[in-house]
Parts: sequence; structure tokens; C-alpha cells
Amino acid sequence: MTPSLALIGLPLVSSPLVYFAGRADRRHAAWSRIAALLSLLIAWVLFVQSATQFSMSGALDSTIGMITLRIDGISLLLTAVVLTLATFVTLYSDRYMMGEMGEEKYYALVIAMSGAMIGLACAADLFNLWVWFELMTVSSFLLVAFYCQRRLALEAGVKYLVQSAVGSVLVLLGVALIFAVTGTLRLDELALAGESLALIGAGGLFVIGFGVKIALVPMHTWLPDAHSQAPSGISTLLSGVVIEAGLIALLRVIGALAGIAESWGVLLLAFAAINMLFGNLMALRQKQVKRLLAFSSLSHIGYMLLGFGIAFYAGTPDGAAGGFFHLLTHGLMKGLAFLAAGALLYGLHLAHERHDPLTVNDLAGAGKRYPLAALSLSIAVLGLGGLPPLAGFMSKWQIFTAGFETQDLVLMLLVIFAALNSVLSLAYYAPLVNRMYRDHPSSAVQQGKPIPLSMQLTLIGLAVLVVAIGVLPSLVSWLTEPAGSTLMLALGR
Amino acid sequence: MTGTILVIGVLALIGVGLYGMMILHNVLKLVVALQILTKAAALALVAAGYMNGQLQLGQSLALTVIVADTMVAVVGLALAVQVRRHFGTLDTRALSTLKR
Amino acid sequence: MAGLLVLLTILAPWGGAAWVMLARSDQLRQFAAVLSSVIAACAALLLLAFTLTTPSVEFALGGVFGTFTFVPDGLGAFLAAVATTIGCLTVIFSLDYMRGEHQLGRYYALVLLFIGAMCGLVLSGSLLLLFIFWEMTALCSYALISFHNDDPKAVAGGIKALVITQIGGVGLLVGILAAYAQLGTLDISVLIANAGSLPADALTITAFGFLIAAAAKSAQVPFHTWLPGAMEAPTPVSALIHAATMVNAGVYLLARFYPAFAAVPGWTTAVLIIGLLSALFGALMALSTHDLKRALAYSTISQLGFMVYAIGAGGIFASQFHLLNHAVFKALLFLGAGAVIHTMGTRDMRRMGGLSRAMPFVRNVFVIGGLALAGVPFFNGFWSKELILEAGLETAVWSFVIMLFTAGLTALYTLRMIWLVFFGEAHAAFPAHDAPNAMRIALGVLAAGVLGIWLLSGAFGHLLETTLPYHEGVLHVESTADMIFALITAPATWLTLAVIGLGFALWVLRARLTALTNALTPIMRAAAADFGFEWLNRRIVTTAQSAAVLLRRTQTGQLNWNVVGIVTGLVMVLVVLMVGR
Amino acid sequence: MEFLPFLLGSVICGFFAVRAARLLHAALWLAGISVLIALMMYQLGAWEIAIIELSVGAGLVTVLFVFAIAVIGDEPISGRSLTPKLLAAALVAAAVLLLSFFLFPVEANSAVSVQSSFAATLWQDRVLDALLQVMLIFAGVLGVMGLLDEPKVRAAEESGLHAETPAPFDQPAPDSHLEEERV
Repeated sequence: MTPSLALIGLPLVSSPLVYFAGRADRRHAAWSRIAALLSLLIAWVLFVQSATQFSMSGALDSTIGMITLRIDGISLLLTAVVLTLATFVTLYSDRYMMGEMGEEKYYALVIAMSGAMIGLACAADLFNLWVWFELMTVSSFLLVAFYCQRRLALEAGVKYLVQSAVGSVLVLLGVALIFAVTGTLRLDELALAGESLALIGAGGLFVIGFGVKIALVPMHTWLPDAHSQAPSGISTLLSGVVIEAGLIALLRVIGALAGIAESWGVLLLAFAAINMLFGNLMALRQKQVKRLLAFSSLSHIGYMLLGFGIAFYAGTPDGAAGGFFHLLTHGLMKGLAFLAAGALLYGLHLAHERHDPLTVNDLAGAGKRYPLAALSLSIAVLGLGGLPPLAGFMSKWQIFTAGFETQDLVLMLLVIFAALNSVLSLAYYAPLVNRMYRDHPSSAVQQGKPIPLSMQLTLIGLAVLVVAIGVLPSLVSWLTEPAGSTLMLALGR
Repeated sequence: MTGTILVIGVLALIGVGLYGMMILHNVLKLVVALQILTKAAALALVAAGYMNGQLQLGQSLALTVIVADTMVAVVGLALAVQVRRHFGTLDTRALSTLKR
Repeated sequence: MAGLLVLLTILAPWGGAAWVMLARSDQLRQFAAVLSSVIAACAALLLLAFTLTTPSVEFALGGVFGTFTFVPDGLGAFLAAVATTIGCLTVIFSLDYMRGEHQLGRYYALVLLFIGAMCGLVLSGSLLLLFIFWEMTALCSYALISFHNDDPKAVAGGIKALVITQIGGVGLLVGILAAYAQLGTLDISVLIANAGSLPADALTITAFGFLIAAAAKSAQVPFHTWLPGAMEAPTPVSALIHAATMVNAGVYLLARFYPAFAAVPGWTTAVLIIGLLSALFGALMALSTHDLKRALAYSTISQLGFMVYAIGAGGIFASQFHLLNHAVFKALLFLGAGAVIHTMGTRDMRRMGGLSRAMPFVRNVFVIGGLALAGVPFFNGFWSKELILEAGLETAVWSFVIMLFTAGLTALYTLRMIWLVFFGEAHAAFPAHDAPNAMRIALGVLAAGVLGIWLLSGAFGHLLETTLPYHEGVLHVESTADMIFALITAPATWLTLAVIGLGFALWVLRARLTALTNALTPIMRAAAADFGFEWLNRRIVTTAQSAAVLLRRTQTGQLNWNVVGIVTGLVMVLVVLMVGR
Repeated sequence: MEFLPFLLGSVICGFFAVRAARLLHAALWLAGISVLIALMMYQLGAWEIAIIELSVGAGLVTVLFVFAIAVIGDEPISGRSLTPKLLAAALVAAAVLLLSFFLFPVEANSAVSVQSSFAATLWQDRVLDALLQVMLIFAGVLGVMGLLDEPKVRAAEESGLHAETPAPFDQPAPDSHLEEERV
């Protein structure tokens, strides 16, 4: 059992254990949280071992039957983000989920979902990729509709389930098509397949099928609902890694098809432009904090797509590395934003046993009573808005340099468009920050309950990461550069 | 020839399923439409295996698909039960509070 | 030594900011703020003696992030000295002005953060680092404009300032990216040295990108609309950020990169015209407003226009000299206005008047500042304004005529302002009292500066000349005595003085010149309406907002429509693939 | 060619499943599709999967549907669909036509012809998929349990404080948050 294989298998094995740990003693469902933390800790150890092995000897293959699981740059990057966010969310959920019905299911499914994402990042077999993808989706259904006694959560759950399932069927059709035409399911063999119209069609099906999960406009409609209704820890995972996992699945597949058609880059760039503008405009007049953050995820997916699109279209390595860098920083920043918003939601509403949405107006004056949560949310949204020296700026910078390195007029115009979109996004991030530092607190803040220590600690941890990466972007280049070169390798450039 | 007919069949089923998903507004019937789609997908995998001479492989893929999509359907049914319980109806038009 | 001083200039205010945030009592906060700003000012002034032309601090980040360097050359050290000195005086002034306000910790922390960022901006030797500090100053400015968060006007003003300067930031970003894509390095000196070897289109993008950035930051037409809105900030902040330091960053940028861009076709003309229009419009708007702080803000736009015009005309030294003088006298005017507003509780000049007797100290310093602004001889503003007009006369006579007219307008609105506030009949029953001690210290130092700082022009010019290797041939510097002699003997100077006198006379004789006033009413009305730029701004904002509202309907919340979205996406993608196959 | 009738039949069943007014009928038409697809698979030589499709698709799923309908009642929902049917039909037609543009002529790669047994393929080549099925079932079951978990049970165990959850089939209690969220 190599560490890499153990890393992939561990969460899957431990997920039932986490469940039974919480089930064994019914009064202490918190045991499941400790079990979850333990398995994440072991996963971290295995991750470090795999990363060292990778840095010494390159991609690590483990073959089971005809299915290969490969730990390469891309899977290491996604695994790092998944483990980071899962650890923070598990730590954070201590008080947030305490006393909720089915706490042990929550932790078990979080672990299962994280495991599915790690597996997805490693899958080198087309159908196996779909199975991991589906496992991730099935594990997330309950998590999205976790407050299943509440109508809004149910509504979000139904929409999420139906739309995910449609996307997943389209992916399957693409798989069947590729299987029929080439007779192979291995992604690396697929890259050698000759040109064929059917393969292009299959690629289109993948773009849409995975696109539902990635929340490409106009397939995005489930996202704001699911993100706003899920528990905040789950919103963090959904926005920070689940949609990105879909993006990585898409990159893997159309990366293998890159030699067959030139249009992928154009498609990615087109979706990038639409997503950026649409997400920002939808967020502009949004009054609910979590919905606002959800719509901003749309625009950030746009930035990642811009980076990847540049890599596909012009073959610029910085585009791929920048896209992955933004994936990482967006995971951290959006995670921080959702967790901070969740902490405020907890203090203002949940601690009163209320399930009201957290509105922008509720935040007025939060800075005085909840200095840490307000500061974290400010750092997160300003980072998302691309203000230096926070992490979000650095990753956008790398994407933008890639655009200009191509010397291609259209790409340069797209970069300018993206930069203007960042300015537009400040028009809704800045008032949010402003409100929190008002002098006169809102009634919700006045009656607010204190935020527990466990939440505060996670906020500090993530905020420090966001600032540190902003000041020292090279801190994570050991993750982003190999990921970028792995993608470039897959593209054959 | 067989291949062509199979492809037409899969496409027709997909069309019917998608059409249903677009016009039906009963949660349970949406799950029915979803099942039509997944059955088409399973058939597509078997057909693909048949066409390229790897029928057994196609079968094992289809098995996984059937299991996975049955789980989706089951969760969908459980959601439908809860929807009925809390909304008093299965009509998705009632499930439209979350917008904008 | 230089490296240490550079770090001290930037990190002392930042450390102070952290200290202020963590301090428990307001007294401790004030102490921390004053101490750290004084340290920074001392370090920056010392730095003037240790200037270098090579990086003093280096920090390699690798990859597309390049190497972060700080180069304390004459231009940078001089601007850092201005920022920290005026910053320090502002902090001292704030001790009285902000006494008893809520959230003092946030106030001082942001001011200190700004001072550090401003120093970083001018000392930076890397384009990316320059951009980072550029954005940080914008962020601090935004946060301080909306310091009185509960006032919607303050919030709106802050966001407007942030968005407009960020649009400028996009220009800077694009310019940097275009240069980086060609050069492969972010070193500023490499860009300036190798500008000639860049492809023409890339250099053009860079040059005009930087020009947009500078115009937005320095509140030049057509991006000037944020500056009047920024007057919602506490007055010391307006003095520091929106008069003496941050708004100068644009002028600094143009001056710094002038040798690189001067050869780009149309660039100097564009700079000249932007400066000219800003100077003229600013002066007209200053004449039409009744709000004391807005009048000063418009006058800032106008004076910055003079500096930008000077750069367009090739007078780099004139622009930087005017920058120095303007920073001192405008800070003095703003702080004086702050003292007035602090006691009167209003910013409307129509409700002031007759304050001369109640506030003799403030009147004295305000008049000194005003005379410098108007360009009266032997105050610092006179010398630099004359240099600018000389440079304009050498370049384009038609522009010189307009600038001459603007100089007259400047005298007119300055006198109007002083008159309305301190003389004339008293309108308010407020018991006005003179400035308290901490305010007096700040105002006194600045007034002394207005009277004497121009004597340093020779030394200043020498400093620039010796430490800016790429500006060779574009910096015409003489010793102070030569400058005085040259200006006094130049006929243009006398012409200007006559125009300035005419401006004064217009105000004195305003009652008898009704025909003229009536004729000017439409112009004044247009000026009061900001020549339509404000309308344009609002139009853009409402368009974006209504688009957003309209778009929100697409989120129907109906599952069927959501699936329609998916299928539509499928059809679109397949069509694209079919066409692009 | 011999399975053309099955194919036509399954599409017709699908049509009726979508059109059916009552839920039970829809579920039965779905079972019909399943049977016909199973028969088609059988004719293709995929005997094992045919049996599984028959037992799971036509059997288990139908039972689950019938069970769910029994629990929640067969509520006929009338009213027009929100989306114009013409638009839906046009989109489907466009999607299917475009897909057929990419699919036809069907050119399968028949060079490979490895014939091992189904069991060998599943348990050796695709064993990872099979293992993941277990995880899928675990996650799905956990999901269903979580969704159907009744707060009453837990509440009664713990303190008995939260006993006022609405009875299963009551009309929904007025939800005070709805108004706010409608903004």
C-alpha cells in the first residue's frame, strides 16, 4: 500500500467509521467529529508523504485492474485545497452543527465527499472519473438539504439534485460516445485517438455536463440556492472545492481531447467572459450575504476559466499555473468568506434558534461586537475583489500576465475586461465591508450572541493563509507550478 | 445498422427525458424523467460496448451506472417525501421562493 | 543605511497602525500614532541625505512576480518626505480635531497605513510593487472617506472614489502588463532605459495606460468627479490624502516615466490637454461652489492640472516643485478650513463670514495659504506657478494664454473664499473660538513652510538632477538665486502678475460689474453642474444597476426554467463546436 | 434490426410516462421502459446486465416509486407547465439534431475484441468501480436516512422540547421567513 493509494482510500474507509463513531454512543455525536478530524490528520500525513514522493519521482501511478489512479500536479493541488478546507470546516462545525439532527451523518458525508474529490482528481480513467464525480454528488445531496425540516433547504436540495443529475447524465453520454468510438477509457490513450466528429460532440457534452457542476452560465441556477441554504461549512466546501472539482474533471477530459479540436480554448474563454460579467451583475443588488458570495463564485469561476482558456487557446504555461493558483486562492478566500459569514449568522441568528437569512443590513456595526469575524470577512471579500496584497490579487495577476504574454489582441482585451470586472465587483464588496464598521449597530447585532472560540480559531487560520499567500505568492508555487505543467503536458504543449 | 438504430433509440429516449424535465412540475415525475435519462445512458454504454467488441466492459460500466442512478433516484424520492410533508404539495411551482 | 531608512519609513507607520489597533485606550492610540508618524518623518527626511540610484532593499519572489525592490532616488525620497512630514502634522492636528470621535483606533490605523503605503508607492523600484502600493493607497483613501459610515453620503463618496481610482488602476495594470510581456522584467529602471526598444504599440498601451491611471488618481478630467465626493472624509484626511499626498501619485507617475513616454506620439499633447482642461474646469467649479471643502477640492483639481500641464509641456522640475509647494499650502488651507469647520459645524461658506475677529490665528495662516495659492510673489506657490507658465509659453502659446486666464481665475476664487469665510458680514451666531494648541502647531509649521520652503528650490533641483539618471536633458534646474533672477526679469511673470491682480480686482469690484456677472451666469451654472461629468457618472451607475436588476429576473427559481437553461447551454455549445470545427 | 420494436416501444412508454396524469401510471410506464431496455440488452448479448436492469430498474425502482406514492399520496397536479411546451420541444429537437450531426455516421472502433466474462471484467478490471458502488450506496443510504429522519424521535429522546413539528401531511405552517426571502 503506497502512501498515494492510502491517501485516496483512507477517507472512503474512514467515512463509515466516522458515522459509527457518532452512532455508537447516541449522546455523544461529537465523537464523529473527533473521528473525522483524526482521519483528516492521517490524510495530511499521507499527503505530505505523497507530495515528497511526487517531488522526487514525478507522477505516482497505482493501477487496480484496468483503472489507474495517478497522483500528479493537478491532483496534489486539489487534494491540498480539499484537505485544508475539510479540516477547517470540521474544526469550525463544532458548535455550528452541535445539537443538529444527524450530526454524525454530516461528518461522515463531509469525509466521503472529500474522499470523492481526492479520487476524482486522481482518476486517469474516463468512466472512473464519472464514478468519483457521482460519489461526490451523491454525498453532497444531504449536506445541501441538511436542514431538511426547512422548506427553503428542501427547495434548494430538489433543484440541486435534479440539475446535478441532468449534468451527470450528459457526462455519461459523452463517456459512452468516447467508449464507442475509441474503444478505450484511459485518458492518456484517448489523447492519441485520431480526429473524429463524434469526439468533438462528446467534448461538448462534457462541457455542459460538468458545466452544470462548475456553474457555467446558463447552467448555474442551482448554485445560489444551494450555497445559501446549506450549512455554512457546506457552502464553504461547495464553493471552495466542489465546483472546482467539476472544473478539474472537465480539464482532465477536454485536456485529453485537446488535440482533436481547437475550439476548447474558445469555449472556455467565452464562458469565462459570460461568467465574470453575469456573476458580478447578479451580485450587485443582492441583499443576502450568502447569496451574494454565491454569485461572486460565478465570476471567480470565470477568472479560472480565463486562465485555463489562455492555456488551451494560446498554450501559455502561466495561464494554466495562474488558473490553478486562482483555484487555490479562491478556495481559501471564499472558504474564509463563507465561514466568517457563517460565524456571523451563528452569532446573529442561529444562536437564537432562528433560521433567518443573513442580510447585508444585519451586518451593520458588526465590526465592534465581532471584530474578528468582521475583519475576516473584510479580508476575504477584499481579497476576492482583487485588492493587493491579498491572495486574490496575486492569482489574478498571474492570469493577467499570461493573457498579455500571448500578445494576442483578443486575449488582451479579455484581460482588460476581467480587470474591469474586478472593479465592478468592488461595487458590492466595498459596501459590505463598510456596513460592518458602522457606528450604529443593527438590532440583530445588538442582540447577537458571542461566537464560539472554535469558529474564531478557524477564521484566524484561514485569514492568515490568505494574507500570507498575498504577501508571499511563491509560498504555494510548489503546488501551482506542477499543476500547471501537468495540464500543459496533457495539452501536448 | 444495429449501431445506428441503437444511437437513434438512445437519442430519442434522451429527448423524451429532457422534454419531460423541462415541462413537468411534479417532483416525483421529475424523478421519473430522470430515470428515463439514466436508462438511456445505461443503454448507451451497453451499446457502445457492443459496437466496439467490449460488451463485457460495457456491461460492467452499465452496472455501476444503474447502481449510482438508483441511489440518486432514492434520494430524490426521499426529498419528494419531505417536500410533500413540508410544502403540502409536490408541485415545483411552489418551490420557487429562492430567486433573484 | 538607505535600506534601513526605507524600511523604517514604510514599516514605522505600519507598526504604529498595528499598535493603534491593539491599544486599549484612546490616549495610548494617540501617542502611538504621533510617535510612529514622527519616526517615519524623521527617517524620510534623513533619507534625503542618503539617496541612491540603485535598489537598497531587494526581495525576490520569482516567477511572474519578479523581484520587489525599493529605490530611494531623489524623486522618491522627496515625495516620501512630503508624505511623512505632512502625515505627521496631520496626525498632530487630528489630536484636537478628532478628539472624542468614536472608533479612533480605526482612524489612526488607516491614516498610518496610508502614510506607509504612500512611501512604499514612491520608493518602489518594481512595477508590481508600485501597483500594489498604488491600490493600497486607494483602499485607505476609500476607507477614510467613508469613515463616518453611518452617513450614506460618506459611503457613496467612498465607493465612488474607490471605483474611479480602480478604473485608473486597471489602466496602470494594463500598462504594466504590456510592458512586462515585452521586457520580461518588472524593474522600473529597465522599462525607462529600454522604452525605445519596445515595439511601438506596446509602448503606446503602456504610456496611455499610465496616463489613465495618473488622471484617475490625480483627479484630472474626466475622472475628477470622485474628489469633491471625497470631501466627506474628516478634514485632516482631506488635507493629507486628497490634497497633499495621494492625489500627487498621478503626477509622480507621469514625472517618473516621462523619459520613457515622451517620444510616444501624442502622449505629451494628451498630458498637456488633460492638465489644461483640469486646471480650467477646476478653477471655474471652485468659483461656483458654496461649500468650503468642495471649493478647496476643486482648487486641488485645478492645481494638479497645473502640474500635469507642466509635465505635458516638458517642465518636469516645475511640476515637482509645484507639487511640493502645493502640498504645503493646500495642506495648510485644508487644515485651516478644518479648524473653521470644527468650530462652525458647517461647510457652507454662506453661513460663515466675519470670522476674522474670532479666529485671528486661523485667519492669518489661511490668508498665507491663500496668497500662495493665488500666486502672489514671495509665497511659495508663486515661484512654481511661474515656472510652469514659462514652460507652457515655450511649448505652446495658445495653452499659455488659457493657463494665464486660469491663474487669474485662481486669484479670483481664492479671494472670494477668504472673503466669504473671514470677512464680510457674519451670518452665524455660533460662538467661534480660535484653534487649540495641537492644531496651532500643525498650522504654524505649515505656514512657515509656505513662507520659506521655496528657498530650497536649488537644493531640491540638484537632488533630482543627481539621482535621476534617465531624466537627463529633461530637468532644467537652476540655483535658487538664478531662478529668482530669471523669473523677475521675465516679461511673462509680469503679465501673470497683472492677470492675478485683475482677478483680485474682479472680486473687489464685483458689485459694479453686473453685466459681466450676468454674462458669466450660464458658465457658472455649467460649472456648478460639474460640466456634465457628474451626470455621466450617474448615468453609468444607473445603467449598471438597472442591468443588474433586469438580469436578476433570469434567476426565476423555477426548476423547469433551470433545466431549460441547461439544454440551451447544450445547444449553444454544440452550435459553437459545429461552426468552429 | 430485431430490436426495433422494443426500441419504438420504449420511446412510446417514455412518452406516456411523461404524459401520464397520475404518478402511479408514470411509474408503471417507467417500469415498461425498463423491461424493454432489458430485453434490448439481452438481445445485444448483455445477459447479466439485462437481468440486473430487469430486477433493479423494473423491479426495485418501481417498488420504491409505488412505496413513495403510497406514503405521500397520488396527487394529480393540474395546470399548465411554466415553460412553453413549444420552446421545450424546439430545444429538445435542436439538441437531438445537433447531437446527431456529431454522431452520424456511427463509426465504432471494432478492432478490439477481448471477450472475457462479465464477472471477470467487473471483479478484476473494474473492481475499483465496484468498490465505489459500495461507497455510493453508503452515501445514498446515509442521505435517505438523514432526509427521512424525524426530529420528533431525537427530540423525544433528548428532552421532549421540540414536539411541535407539524404532522406529516398537514398543510404547511405559515413560514415567517418566506416573506423576507422573497425580496
